[in-house]
Amino acid sequence: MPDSSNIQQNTASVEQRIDAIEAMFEARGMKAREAIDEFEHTIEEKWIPENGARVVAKAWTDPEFKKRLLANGRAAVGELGLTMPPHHRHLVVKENSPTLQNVICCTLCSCTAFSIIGLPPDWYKDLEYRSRIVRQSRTVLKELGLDLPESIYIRVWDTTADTRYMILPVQPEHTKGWSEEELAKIVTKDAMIGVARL
Amino acid sequence: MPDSSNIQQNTASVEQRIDAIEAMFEARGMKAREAIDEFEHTIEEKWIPENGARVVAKAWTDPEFKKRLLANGRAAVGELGLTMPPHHRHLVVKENSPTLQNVICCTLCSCTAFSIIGLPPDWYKDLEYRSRIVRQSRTVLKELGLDLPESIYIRVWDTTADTRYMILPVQPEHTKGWSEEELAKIVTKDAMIGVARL
Amino acid sequence: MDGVHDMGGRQGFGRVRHSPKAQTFHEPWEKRVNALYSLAVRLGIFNMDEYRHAIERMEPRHYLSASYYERSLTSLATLCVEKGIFTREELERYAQGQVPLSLPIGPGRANVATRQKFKIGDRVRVRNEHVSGHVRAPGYTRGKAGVVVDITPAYPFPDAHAHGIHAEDEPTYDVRFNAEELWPNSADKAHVHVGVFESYLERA
Amino acid sequence: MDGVHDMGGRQGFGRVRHSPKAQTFHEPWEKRVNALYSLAVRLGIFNMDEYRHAIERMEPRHYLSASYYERSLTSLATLCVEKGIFTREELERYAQGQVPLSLPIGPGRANVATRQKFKIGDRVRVRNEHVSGHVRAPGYTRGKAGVVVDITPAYPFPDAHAHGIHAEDEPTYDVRFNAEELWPNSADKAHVHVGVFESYLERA
Repeated sequence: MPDSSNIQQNTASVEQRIDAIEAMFEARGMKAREAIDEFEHTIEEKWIPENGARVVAKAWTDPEFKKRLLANGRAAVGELGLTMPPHHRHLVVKENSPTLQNVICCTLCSCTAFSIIGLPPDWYKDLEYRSRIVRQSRTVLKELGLDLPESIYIRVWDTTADTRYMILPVQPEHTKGWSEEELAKIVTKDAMIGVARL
Repeated sequence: MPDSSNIQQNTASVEQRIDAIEAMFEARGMKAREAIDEFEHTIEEKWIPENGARVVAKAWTDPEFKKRLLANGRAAVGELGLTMPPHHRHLVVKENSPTLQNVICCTLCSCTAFSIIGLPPDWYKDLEYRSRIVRQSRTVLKELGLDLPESIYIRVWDTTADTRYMILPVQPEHTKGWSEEELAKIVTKDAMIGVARL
Repeated sequence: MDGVHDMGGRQGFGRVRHSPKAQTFHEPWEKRVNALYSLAVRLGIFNMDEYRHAIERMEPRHYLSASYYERSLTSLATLCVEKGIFTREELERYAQGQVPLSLPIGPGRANVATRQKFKIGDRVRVRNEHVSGHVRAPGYTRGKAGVVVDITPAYPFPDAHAHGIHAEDEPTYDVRFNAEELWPNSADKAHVHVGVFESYLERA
Repeated sequence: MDGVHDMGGRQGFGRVRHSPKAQTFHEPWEKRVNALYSLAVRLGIFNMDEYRHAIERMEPRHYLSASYYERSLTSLATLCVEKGIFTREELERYAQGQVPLSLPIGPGRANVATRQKFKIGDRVRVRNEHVSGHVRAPGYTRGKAGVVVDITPAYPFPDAHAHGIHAEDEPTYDVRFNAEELWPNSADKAHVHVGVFESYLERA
């Protein structure tokens, strides 16, 4: 009996397992199919990084909005019609500067402000990112293509409570004067996680 | 790509892997087959718990030997013709008493005095024993069938250097006066690891 | 608990598989897992702390070998069995095979009675304690000192909330640590900020 | 290194599979693995510290899912490739498939220049340090104080010996810790004794 014997030969596949749960939920009148359809609609239409991009673009062009956003993120994104689930009681927005790079992670699971910046990418939830970003921040950012000069200081935010975080990137010099709509197009999910600069 | 993607579909089986190493060793004149035959002979004939049982029986019946055993285990077992590999520079023997239970483990790998007490059993090398015995000693011993009264204190020896350990169990009252040969028959590997009393 | 899920600072992992076009989901079943555990939370079958702790309770080998969504799935299945929505037997009959579940839950704890309020600028230390149930202080902060730089609104205390114990709300403090103090001589220079519940902290 | 191999005190594992008639080997190939890594050590291809560290360098998911002898096998294969006995390509050709190897080795370190001698009865503390290479102080002893109860003969310093760095012999001290101090409020009462190399210790 090898160590790995806990994984049985006749284990149901992940598809069989979720099929079973879906069927049992349906049998109990818990409207599983409806919830799945609604979820698929929500992630395609509502929980999209374009939300966060709009927030960033507005903060770049409206100094008063930016002040409100940094003071109370949840209330400020509400001005743009964006909402968060009830258990995300607070949205904290951290602003990058020419000498500061903020980056977010969750070492214990993989929490994110998904209704604002979109659901997290696969790598964000991987054990590699969770284990290494807090301890080897500069090294990992470099591996991800963000080779920061020593003059840029790094702050890592390990978001282990239900407060959610997003990063406000530095506006690129050449985009000064662009419209909000044009600016929103250049804002990426990676930049709002803090693993890329624009 | 799931997290477990590092385990490839076309990975060679463990048998294929060791076949390959054996064949390449042979091709280089490294006498792999001979080493395997010799090893199989050694573990069946030489590295057997009967060695340690003889040591224990002698210590129970010869107080002067016991003194030498507790002072310098390696030299004392040498008196019985028992040897240890060169990198096992020292054998430490810890004596149990009516109020003390010693137990050995290796949390970092699974080192043992295998030439004296025999190669370690499967469970000794498992992650369960390695993780839990140092922190939940009394609980784990109970799960292994050794339900110690509170009056017996526990010492766990985490043998993370190349010094090797064995436990000298308490001689059962009813065996007083038995011959060394008879006594040796009741000494188990578990008792010399310290997870059983006799 | 000092489980394998407590990943921060653990060594031995390779490069992050990053691409600018990275996806969230790779297989259709993953979306169904996400949808149905969200549904279960909305229906009040379990809360997010119970959900996270049930992932942590996965057999450690299973935790590490499973994908993110298999972990979610295992938590969902485990909690539905534990809460009596269906039995393990029914689940396995429907699934036509064995379904690995998380290991049994142990005792939790209530909010720490001796907890104190802190203010921005206070120097604090994460208590040197080992909580066997659910806990949201990463292991790498244990016993380490930092500075309170912000205070965020109160949440239910997760150590209680994950175990069905009455959980009072308490603030989380945004505590700033130096990476070099967290991992002397073996970390990149940076500040690491962690949202730490009041019960986990003492004055440094 | 703070790897998954550092098991002492980690929670989440289930019961020990114990039986009085437990075997060492379950499959014939396991004996061949044991025989051939022992042969490689006798031939001077690698030493036991290199062997242990190559196991620790296994990809963490592979480490946890592999059996004991698959870990031995992976170390043997990795070191033979790293030492130039055969190439990975040749190995995989012979094996007719891919062979998972351990991740690359990082830098080691020499004996600590400032190490001190201790005597029986001295109160000592395991230095609060994080060594990224091979190290034989279990993580649970880091920063913890205990008492020297015995001194055992000198061995090559493993942090150097596993990395091909000149390793001076140094004593190991048998240090007695209280389980309740190692894991406050969450350990069974006991003494835990660890053989600690001199370089890992400072006066408490």
